Amino acid sequence: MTDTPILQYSFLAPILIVLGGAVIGVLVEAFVATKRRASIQLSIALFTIFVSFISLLRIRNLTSAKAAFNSVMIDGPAIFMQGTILLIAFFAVMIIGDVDHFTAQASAVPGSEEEKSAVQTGRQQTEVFPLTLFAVAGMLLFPAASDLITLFVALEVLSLPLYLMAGLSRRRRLFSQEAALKYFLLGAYSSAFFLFGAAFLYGFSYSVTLAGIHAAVIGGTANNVFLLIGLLFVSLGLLFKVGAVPFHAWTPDVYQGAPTAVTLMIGGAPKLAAFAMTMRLLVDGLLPLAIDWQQMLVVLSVGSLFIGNLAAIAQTNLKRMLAFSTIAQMGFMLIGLLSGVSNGNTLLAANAYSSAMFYVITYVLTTLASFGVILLLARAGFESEEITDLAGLNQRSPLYAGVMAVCLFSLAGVPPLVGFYAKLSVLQALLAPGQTGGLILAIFAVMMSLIGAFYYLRIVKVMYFDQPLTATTVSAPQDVKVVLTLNGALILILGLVPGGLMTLCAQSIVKALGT
Amino acid sequence: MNYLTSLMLLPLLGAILVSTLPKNKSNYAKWVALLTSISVALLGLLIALRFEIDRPGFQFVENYSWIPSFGINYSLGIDGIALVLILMSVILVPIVIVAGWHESEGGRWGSKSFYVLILILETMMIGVFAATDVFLFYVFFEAMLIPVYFLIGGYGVGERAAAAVKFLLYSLFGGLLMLAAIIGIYVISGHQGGHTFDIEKLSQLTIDSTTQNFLFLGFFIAFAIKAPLWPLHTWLPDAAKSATPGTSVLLLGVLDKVGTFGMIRYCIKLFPESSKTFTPVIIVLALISILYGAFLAIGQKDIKGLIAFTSISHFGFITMGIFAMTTQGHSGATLYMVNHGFSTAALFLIAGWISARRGSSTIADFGGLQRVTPVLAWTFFIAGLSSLALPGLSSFVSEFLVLVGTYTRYPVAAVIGTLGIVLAALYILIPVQKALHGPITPGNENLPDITRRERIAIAPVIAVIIFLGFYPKPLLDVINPASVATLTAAGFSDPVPATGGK
Amino acid sequence: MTSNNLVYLIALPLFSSGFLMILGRRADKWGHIFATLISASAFGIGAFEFLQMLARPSESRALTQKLFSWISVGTFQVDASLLLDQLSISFVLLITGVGTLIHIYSIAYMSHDMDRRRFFAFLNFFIAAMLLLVLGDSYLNLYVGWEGVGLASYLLIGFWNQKPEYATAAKKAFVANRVGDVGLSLAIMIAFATFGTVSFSGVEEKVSGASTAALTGIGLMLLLAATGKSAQFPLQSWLGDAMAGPTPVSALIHAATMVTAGVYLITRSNFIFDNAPTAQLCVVIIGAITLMFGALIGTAKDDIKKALAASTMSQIGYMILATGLGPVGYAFAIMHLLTHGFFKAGMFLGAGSVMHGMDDEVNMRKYGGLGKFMPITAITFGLGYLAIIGVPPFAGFYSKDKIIETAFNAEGIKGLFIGGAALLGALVTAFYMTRVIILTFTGTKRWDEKAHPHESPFLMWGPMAILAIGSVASGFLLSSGNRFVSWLAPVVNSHEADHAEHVERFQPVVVTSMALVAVVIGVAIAIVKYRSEVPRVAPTNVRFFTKIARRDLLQDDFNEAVLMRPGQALTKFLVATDEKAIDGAVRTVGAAVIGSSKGIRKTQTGFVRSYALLILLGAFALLATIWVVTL
Amino acid sequence: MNSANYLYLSAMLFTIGAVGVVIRRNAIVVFMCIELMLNAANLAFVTFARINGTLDGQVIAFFTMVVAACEVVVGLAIIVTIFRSRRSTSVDDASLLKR
Repeated sequence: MTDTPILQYSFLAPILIVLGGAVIGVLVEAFVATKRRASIQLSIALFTIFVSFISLLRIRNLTSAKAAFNSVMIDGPAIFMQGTILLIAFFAVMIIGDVDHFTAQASAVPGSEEEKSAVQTGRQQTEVFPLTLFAVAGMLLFPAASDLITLFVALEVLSLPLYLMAGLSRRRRLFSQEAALKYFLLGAYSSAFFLFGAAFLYGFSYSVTLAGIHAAVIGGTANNVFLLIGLLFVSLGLLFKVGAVPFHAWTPDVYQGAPTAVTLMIGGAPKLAAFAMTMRLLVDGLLPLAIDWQQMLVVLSVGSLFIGNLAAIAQTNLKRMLAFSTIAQMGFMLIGLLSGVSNGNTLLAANAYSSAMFYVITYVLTTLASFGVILLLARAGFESEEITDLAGLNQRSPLYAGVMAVCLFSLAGVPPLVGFYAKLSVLQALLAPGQTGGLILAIFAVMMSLIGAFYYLRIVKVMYFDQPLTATTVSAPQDVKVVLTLNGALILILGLVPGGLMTLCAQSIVKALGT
Repeated sequence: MNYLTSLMLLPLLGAILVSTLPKNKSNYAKWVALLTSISVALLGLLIALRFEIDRPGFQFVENYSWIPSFGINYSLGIDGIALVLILMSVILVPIVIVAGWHESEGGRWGSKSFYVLILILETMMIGVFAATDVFLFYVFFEAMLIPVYFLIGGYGVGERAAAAVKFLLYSLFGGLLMLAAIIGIYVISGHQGGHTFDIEKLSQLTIDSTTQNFLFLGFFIAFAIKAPLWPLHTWLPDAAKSATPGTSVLLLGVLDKVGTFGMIRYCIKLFPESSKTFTPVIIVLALISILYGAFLAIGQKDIKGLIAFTSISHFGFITMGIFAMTTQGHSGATLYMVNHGFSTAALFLIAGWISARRGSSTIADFGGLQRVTPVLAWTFFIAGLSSLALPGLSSFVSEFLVLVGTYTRYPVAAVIGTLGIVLAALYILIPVQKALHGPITPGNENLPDITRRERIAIAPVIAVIIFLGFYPKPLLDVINPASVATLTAAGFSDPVPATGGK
Repeated sequence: MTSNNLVYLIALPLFSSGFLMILGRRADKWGHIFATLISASAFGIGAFEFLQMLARPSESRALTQKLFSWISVGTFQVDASLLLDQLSISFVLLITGVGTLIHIYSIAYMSHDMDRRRFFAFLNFFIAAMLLLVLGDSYLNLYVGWEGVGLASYLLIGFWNQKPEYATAAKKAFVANRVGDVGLSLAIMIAFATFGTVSFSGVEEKVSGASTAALTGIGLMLLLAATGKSAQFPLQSWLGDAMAGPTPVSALIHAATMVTAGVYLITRSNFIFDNAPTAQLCVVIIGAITLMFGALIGTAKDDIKKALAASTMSQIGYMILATGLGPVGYAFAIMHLLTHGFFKAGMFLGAGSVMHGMDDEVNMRKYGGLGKFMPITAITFGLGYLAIIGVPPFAGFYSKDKIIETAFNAEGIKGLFIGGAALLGALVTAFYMTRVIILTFTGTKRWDEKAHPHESPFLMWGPMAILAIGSVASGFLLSSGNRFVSWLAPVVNSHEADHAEHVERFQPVVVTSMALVAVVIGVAIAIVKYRSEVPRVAPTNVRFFTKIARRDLLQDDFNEAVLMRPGQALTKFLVATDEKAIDGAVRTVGAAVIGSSKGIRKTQTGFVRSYALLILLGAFALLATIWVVTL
Repeated sequence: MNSANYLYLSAMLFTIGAVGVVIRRNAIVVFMCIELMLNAANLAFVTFARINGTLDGQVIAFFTMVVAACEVVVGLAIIVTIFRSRRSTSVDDASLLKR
């Protein structure tokens, strides 16, 4: 009754540090002069993430530790995902570091005098950095959450800042606001589903922890309807974040409308977090129901591959196209996830989950670089988003054209780039159990990725073979240049020696599965 | 010493060196690339000299773990078939560089990129033939598309971008099917004693026939697109028309050989049962390719398109020889690959020079060239004769071996295939007549004849064509043991002559 | 026995040819002399070997030389090796002998041509290829020479290829030859599948173990090859057009040597044909058809070279016919081949000499009375004429008479038919050759005022004279005492055949008389017909037969209608198919994908409420799916 | 009273909310419908907690309320901005991004 709560702060440190950094950011926003805010905010954000990463390293060897009254589970996948999220976030913050992408004053009416004067006088608001940190904190908590309530809170902490950020674009503000509205309404809608589903899972198992739910499902005497509704609605909330068909509709609109810097955030780390949590929920919590959710994931992945790839072909807007491509890629990732269901063969399961994890990590890396390049193009005074904006990029900037090409070839799955190994590992996981259904799905996926290759390569064609519309070269701050180059190189190097990352994924999964 | 790795690294180093050269000195890039490729060729010859003909199995074997979690190894090794194809590739590259000395200047980008791409491509061409790990092979198989894509799209003519995309999509289509099949066989290997991609180990697997058929098709379709076999050929004419002559040489001469090479090394070796099952279909497709390619070649108005379609016809012969499953067919097909590489190289390079002089590659724009540019005309003629398999020139030996090898098992197919011989005369002599003979077409009176550089480039090709026509033994001696080994391992033996020959 | 010298026979002219080609214009001044010397030295080697061979007993006269292992794959072993036996040496002497004469003749004939060096390079190349053809010891080696001479023929027919119709003629010759080559390559394939070897000796050794079907197959395919190379029915159509080449070429390649390669092939393959009666019958039929075919065309031609070409076709028909008559026929065929080589080459050179003096005019209707202006040409041509129509004691009499006799004595009804055909052919030959003589050398002059007919220089008439001597004497020399028959006997295995009983339907003397009567009739008809004035322009109101004979008995029309036009239509159709159907299918798939893409895009309406609806419906749909699976 | 009835009520509320989001145009109303769904979930939590006699569900309800409040802050901010730009709160008007 009077036990002092033992929160085990050291385990939670990475999350808490990020939250702390966010709060400091808010304070800076309130008290520091506008001129100096931007650089201070950027430094704080980067520093926070860095420190958080260090603290994460200190606990990297934990295999299965619980903190905060069992509501947070620090285990292999969690630490691995958190680390990856932090790395990605660090990259992302560096890339978006220039506040010119964001509206000076989000509350001002687009086109109003107020807005103009804010821009002219340099009264630039920099709330985007603390918002990012809040979102990152949510993402860090996401893969570690081990009960429903933590999960829900993490989901919201992750989402709410992103909703706001989507509306922060400096240019095309109507689009941006519309994107924010859509993102928010649909996000909240899906959260409601999630919560309702959580209620029914609770109703089924009378436990809020994943372990408790697991136990109840194995017990298997209780109300199956509750369980099914719970399973479905909870997954819905997570898959919405992943962007799987039919919960994908927000993706293209938000990707297009949000400022590219935010699109980069939305398209990157949250996918990692959502994947991690989906896996945790389905595997840790609902593994006994595998047959059911496997079926569900098959439908979702087929739909995602189909809709995502086909819709992407006809797009002229680059960000929209990448949005649909994300949907398709997530369809692929889901294949990895669903392949893990293999009649209790742990080896195959670990193989499959790690393949999915590998897939999503490499995907996020690639997305980061490709949106980074798009972001750079926007600097010339207008928001770059049409495919034709990339025309002749190679002549304007061979480096960024090269990075973009590497990304696109990787997304298309051409060896020796990392995207190829992602597809390879997912497909082999799918075929490993040796079932006919797997074969059919594999062939379908392969055909769909051919369609995918078509639109990725079209961009390569535009970049390399078309005449540039403007002669302006692409300039970027040195740090961004370094980060993007590094990112592109990483895609290539991981393609040549993917073994290390694969092993990391596999180890973290094996630890989690406890074999 | 790791010969094969060195052979692959050398052009890669050259590529890196070229890319670090100053931008405005395109001549440096050319010379560095040329010297690199020549040293690669020399190293290739050294390897050939050290190759032991009578030793069974792969030689110059290298094996390192690459992606341990998948059991993927970086393993190289060559048998006779791979050796001759590698030799052909490394010899063709310097020739292409010399021949296309100014090719790189008409591109979207500078010369540097051109040579970087060519050298990277060379590395991959060597790798694809030298890989003994199916996965490693696949990586090279797909990765080599990228430099070619840029070579076509960046330095080609006409509808180059569209052609490049078409080429890439076709290849990726096949590649993805093959990927599925590779994963399939990998999974099976997992069920039978450990995941592996090693070609030798994979060929030991027992696979039930349905699965084997599916896997076979996965591989075969990819190779049939590469090779290209009717009706999967439509990318080739477009690509060949758009690419620079040098690129076309590497494309048809080397890259497409990966398809037929793959049929021998992978389809037959890994799936002997299915190879047997599908042989009738494949022979029919090969025959259609032979005749169809020939007819289409006759109907072409563009000289490059014509050469492309003749190649389709030739690839029909090669495929037929492979799936005849006789020693003669296999050795003939392998030799054919080499010979076709050289004769097509000659045709493309000379056609390229003529087109560049005239500013058009339409056959009708030429005429009477034998009067204006006699040396070019004669070299083209000799290359053409090689293409129509005139005895005494290299292609004859291989074409005849293919036909003989096919006849002993599938007489009807061989008889139909011989029609290709007649059509070959037509598809070569008709353009020869139109372009080289007859009165001089207005506008062509002052075309310059062959230059010294062009002589240097074409002389070795013509020499090889003639030499191999008279004395193919050095190559056949290298190829034969590998052919026999492939067939024996797959359980085929040559038909015995009706009168019980020795 | 083995020898080390045979290879020089081929190597000398081959290298000379390559040498002259590579040196290019630098060799213009002396190239023709060099080439002629090379050809002469090849003849020297041939003569030397011949003398050596004469000195050896008949069973050990054959020489072999293994050069290197050419193709060796599994059981398919082919050496590059040469065989010089009684049959080959006959050809070697003919090729190098007549060849050298024609080299000499060409020095003068081509003296005004800027590409004379190239011409001689081609001639040397031809000599090399032809020697390889007759010296190769296996079918595959023969094949190399076989196509080599085809190439040489192509190059020489198209020597003046700046004229489109000449280039077309060259192409036509090559393609027709290629059709024949298919036959040869198929024959080799069958041989390998049947015997496991393709060398002459290897096949001969195993021939008894083979099935008749296989042998018939090989035989028919070899016949096809022979029809292509020797311009026999149905592949005869190229020979007339081949006259586009310079006249020495017509003399050497399209009269004396290359076109007789088919006869060589069949004779060389005697062991096959002797065991494949059906194939042998076909040979006879083809020979008979062609000899009539050529003769009939010959009656209607006004172009002197085409008339001679038709005659060549017809004469080779005789030879082919003879080879189809079994062991007895081979020697006669080869004998006729040799004598024909002399007189036909001589006549062609004569025709060339006439053209030389008449500004390259070939239309005999524009000749007339040239005998006075070109006496030597007229005499040498006349001797050749007497030889070809078979007047004793000229060469053709001996050889042709033997063929007619053998034909009549063939078994059964066949003998009467082919004998009759051969006899009729002799009549027609006499007719058209007389016509040529009358139109060209006798009668009144019909040429243009511009023309100044004159005798040719010594370099031209010298070879003609030597050939004329051959036309006079060769027949007697070869046939006296059955000399040539016994010379060839070891090669064609006619020993046992000699002893085999065969019905003598007609006494030789009867046949000879019949033949002579036929010749007299033919000559008489021609004299009667062309005694009077000959119009300068060919009359058009002629009988139907003459019309179609002028059109080469519609051979080209037939080929055009049956092969060329359908072929072109097929090509056109396939090109369209490739574009529309095959590539079209691919593009349709692409278009369908893009089309469906546009459809799917429409679902992205932009209304947030419809997105929400999608989520809601999706949720229920999934629920339903799971429900169904669970239950 | 049978606690199952609370569940039915919860389901009804949730359905009303879910359907309301789809059929209503006013952004505020749409948002209210979402709140309704959240509260339906809350009701379900509390009901289950009641049935089971544990407190977990009720605790969750409090968390949810806090989160919902945060959501209101964010949501209203976005809606108000949109309203200021467009002078309209109809969600159908915001349909520039499509296809």
